[in-house]
Amino acid sequence: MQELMLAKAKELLQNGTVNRVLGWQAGEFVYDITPAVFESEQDLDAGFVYNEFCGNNLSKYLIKESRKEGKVLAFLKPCDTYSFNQLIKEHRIIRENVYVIGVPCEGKTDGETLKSKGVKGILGAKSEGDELIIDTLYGEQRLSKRDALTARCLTCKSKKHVVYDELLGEEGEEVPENHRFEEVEKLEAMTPDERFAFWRGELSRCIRCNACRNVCPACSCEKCVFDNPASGISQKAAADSFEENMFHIIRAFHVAGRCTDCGECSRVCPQNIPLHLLNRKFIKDIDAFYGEYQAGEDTESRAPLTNFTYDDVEPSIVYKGGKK
Amino acid sequence: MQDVNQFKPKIVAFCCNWCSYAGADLAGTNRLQYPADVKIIRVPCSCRVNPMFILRAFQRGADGVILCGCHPGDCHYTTGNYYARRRMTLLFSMLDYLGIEKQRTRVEWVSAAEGAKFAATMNEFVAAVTQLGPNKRLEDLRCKN
Amino acid sequence: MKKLPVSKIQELFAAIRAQQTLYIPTDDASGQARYLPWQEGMELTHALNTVRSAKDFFFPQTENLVEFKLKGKEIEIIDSRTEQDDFVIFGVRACDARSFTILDKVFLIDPIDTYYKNRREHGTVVTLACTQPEETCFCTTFGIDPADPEGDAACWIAGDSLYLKARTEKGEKLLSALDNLLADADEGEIAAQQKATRDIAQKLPFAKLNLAGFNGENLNKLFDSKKWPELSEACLGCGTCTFVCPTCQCYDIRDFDTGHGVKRFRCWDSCMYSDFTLMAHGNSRNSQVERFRQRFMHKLVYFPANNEGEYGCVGCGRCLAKCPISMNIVKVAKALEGEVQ
Amino acid sequence: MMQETLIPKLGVVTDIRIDTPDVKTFRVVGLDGKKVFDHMPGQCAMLSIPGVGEAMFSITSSPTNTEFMEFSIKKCGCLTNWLHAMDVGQQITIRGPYGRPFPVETELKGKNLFFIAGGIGLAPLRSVINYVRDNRQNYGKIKILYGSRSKQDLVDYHEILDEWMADDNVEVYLTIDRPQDDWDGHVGFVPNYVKEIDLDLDYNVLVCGPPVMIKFTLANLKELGFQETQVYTTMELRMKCGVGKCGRCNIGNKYVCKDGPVFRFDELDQLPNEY
Repeated sequence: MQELMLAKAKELLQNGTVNRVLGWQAGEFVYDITPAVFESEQDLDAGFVYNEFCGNNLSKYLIKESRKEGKVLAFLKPCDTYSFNQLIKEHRIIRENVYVIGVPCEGKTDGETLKSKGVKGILGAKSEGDELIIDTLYGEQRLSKRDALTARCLTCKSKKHVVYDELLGEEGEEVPENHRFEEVEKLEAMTPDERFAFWRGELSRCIRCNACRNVCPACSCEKCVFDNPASGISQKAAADSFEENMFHIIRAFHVAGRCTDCGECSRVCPQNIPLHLLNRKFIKDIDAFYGEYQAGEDTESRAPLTNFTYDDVEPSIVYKGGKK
Repeated sequence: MQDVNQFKPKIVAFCCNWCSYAGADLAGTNRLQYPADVKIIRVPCSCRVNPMFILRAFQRGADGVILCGCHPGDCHYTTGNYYARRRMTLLFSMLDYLGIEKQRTRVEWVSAAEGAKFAATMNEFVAAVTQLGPNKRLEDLRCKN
Repeated sequence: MKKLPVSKIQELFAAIRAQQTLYIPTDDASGQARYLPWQEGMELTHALNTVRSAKDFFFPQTENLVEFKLKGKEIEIIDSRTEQDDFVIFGVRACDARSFTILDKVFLIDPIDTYYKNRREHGTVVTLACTQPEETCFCTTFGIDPADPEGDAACWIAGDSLYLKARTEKGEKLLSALDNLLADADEGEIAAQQKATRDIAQKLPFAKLNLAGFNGENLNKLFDSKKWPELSEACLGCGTCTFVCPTCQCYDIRDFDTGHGVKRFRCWDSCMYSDFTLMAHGNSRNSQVERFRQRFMHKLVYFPANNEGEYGCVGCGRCLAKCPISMNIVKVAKALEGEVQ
Repeated sequence: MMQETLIPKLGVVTDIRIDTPDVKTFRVVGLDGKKVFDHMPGQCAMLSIPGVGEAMFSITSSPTNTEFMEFSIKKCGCLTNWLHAMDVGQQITIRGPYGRPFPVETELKGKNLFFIAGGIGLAPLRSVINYVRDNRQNYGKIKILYGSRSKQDLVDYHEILDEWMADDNVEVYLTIDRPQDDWDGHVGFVPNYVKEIDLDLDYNVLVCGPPVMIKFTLANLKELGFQETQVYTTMELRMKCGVGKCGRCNIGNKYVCKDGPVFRFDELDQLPNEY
């Protein structure tokens, strides 16, 4: 696939269709891939890469890139295309300046996931059939590709692109049986005390690095409420348990109905807080209360929170239960 | 004799200017009793209240927060309360998900003519929150003592 | 040098705990390695290092500096600090141990930061030599020997024994209080283990990282490098690298209005944040290129220029593992290498 | 007891003078009515209103004033707005003095001095000017060039008229940007006026003002033949701690709060261009 993409990128650069290419750049290890903009064929040859470690969602970079001169080629994975569509809907990306090529994705892995499976001292990795053969400082290790998948890819909602100008490889299928709300349901089944203890344990680890916010394609405000000193929130101080709750509730709320469930927030969290469980709760509630809605599926529909019907459920459904 | 240590909850009530605030006013002029610990904050419309208002009220010492607005369909701005309804439903559900007692938050639609409903709602809400005890799960320790 | 069987490590912890608070790196409920106060039965983590660095012990993420009460035009200043109790941090890795030396060079130079000093004086650092360095480790670049860590006392696990050696007065005091648990040992007993670790350290991908040209003399040359825009292109402007870094020490001072007074606290800050240098009249570092440059220039150039060549990095590898876009100090150093050699 | 750098002292504002539409000068003493601390010209202090903010301000009064300190403050942000709104008798917190002063007792001693200030840039220089005037025997000739947008924007106009201009040992040149009915003095920008003044090169120059003014003034001074080693300025960046630890006023390997705010231009030249 990488060769195919490379050839395509070079061709489009050469014939002047695009001026730049947004893709992934190889790092020092096999897994430390950095999003990068390539301006020439030499650049592409020097570092362009696409493999099972290219997990970064590139769509948010297009806000900046589509405002530069000329046209940019963006390689988007299926889940990235949802974010892309959502950003188009919110008028954040200038569509004419982007040439989208959909690339297939079989699920991604990353260094952290491999390490959580007990792999130490990763020097390199190659895929062989269904297995990932990892060369480490302490010998070779084999991991089935399924086991190496990141948590978000295990509950992938769709391998099908919702938008592209051109598609490379075969189009994938939606995954209706994705079980992505299972963890949310598990939490819902707990008692409030258990839930409180669970979230306290998770959120108390937050170091307020703002990585979840900054990576999120839905968090594209010019100035975030948390950057406003007058908002009364200590943006970078995990000063009190209240501040942690406040930050995460508001962060999730601000993307409610716009979150495409790309999972970047949980991926980047240095403390491995399962932030996607907050977003998914909102998605699940929206589905249940206002009908199925997938953000980023189209560029036309109204987001659930900027919409209503006359017979919406009453908030009392939460504290009294059932009454629709 | 009344127990001096008895817990008296602090309640913040966001009331929309056009209906509920007038409803509260009516409750007052009709000499209807409701606890003095209900602090009313007047807002132009129920949809002026964003989730941060609710959370901030808890941070600053509220034990319960209630939002009152015009009945759906009666909004002075036509549709404001419909948006507020969705917003609060999702927020309350999230608070419950985080293990925060769901009885501490509430939305009621109170018209300008419903002074009695206002007083009754407040009495009922205060009673419910009194039973829960002080807010511990959404408090800011720095604001205590 | 002293030793005790590894199987008796819980007894050792209990004996330390009997005298003062003991923190050890352990796996928390979610399986992450972090320092927690030791309680009976708590085991050392198997992870190489904690996710967060150990700088929290001396420079916590947030701390109250002073409180104020306001009444009309009058202000009352209340110093609400309390004296720190003695505590022991056990199992600090060589890189984190060196980070304390670097933080000392910031906080203990005139004018001394009394908050930091208070904690530093009451803390005893017990280090633990590494046995299985990871690919992200590059502490040897900074002259740190993972097999022979600094600290008030150092430990090694070799075979079935835990070896302990005091390095400072504080360390002596701690070990002498544990004397009845410990047997005498010979330095030779850990030599094989040390050699094994050093051999691995030699084979690490970044063992030969070259920082030769990164010093005050090349300050402007490096600052003016054309590579910064490209390197910082994908930077998200989050504070992950800063907050997991054991040597990042920039902070913010803010006021919190509690409703009945004002608490002035300080908290970690990051030069990667857009409001770091924002003033009423503008911002001296307007784009992420400048903010990104600041962080790496500070660690690789400014700090050594002011501290006899000592870099503001200890090679712990946390930023390598945690950066959301995998851009890190090693990549920056390698990219800029050509500019100065 | 050890010096606590981050815990401030209390001061009280005993006088507020309205200098211009957006500049007020505040007189501050300790609660005991005495000066809170001694300083050297060019040094700064951290003033704060708890709950509003804390910021660095240069001390406008001369060290030779043993009774009180003064701060000339322009209204431009959150804290300064608050300060402008307060009344006499308000307590504030103060800590300092911070930074490296102008080298009035070393490099500048015995020299001819030429002060160039623009707008609120007079604030730090006023401290030096009055210090030098009070120790007149230690210095050579003194020239002061001060310009502002309009006559109303000249800070300390009365002190300039009544004291500096009345002093035979000091030459004062005033200018405003645009002509104005009640102004019969010089009109024009400060950098241009520098070239019009009869000046030999045997002067040390102290410049302070908006960044553009400093930039063009320096260029014109160089054109006249001045060396960078003769010219000093004082800088301003965001600061929080004041003691070179919090990291935000860092330029190259210098911290403005600790190694500055006073720099000689040849020193600034060594630093990366990030201010």
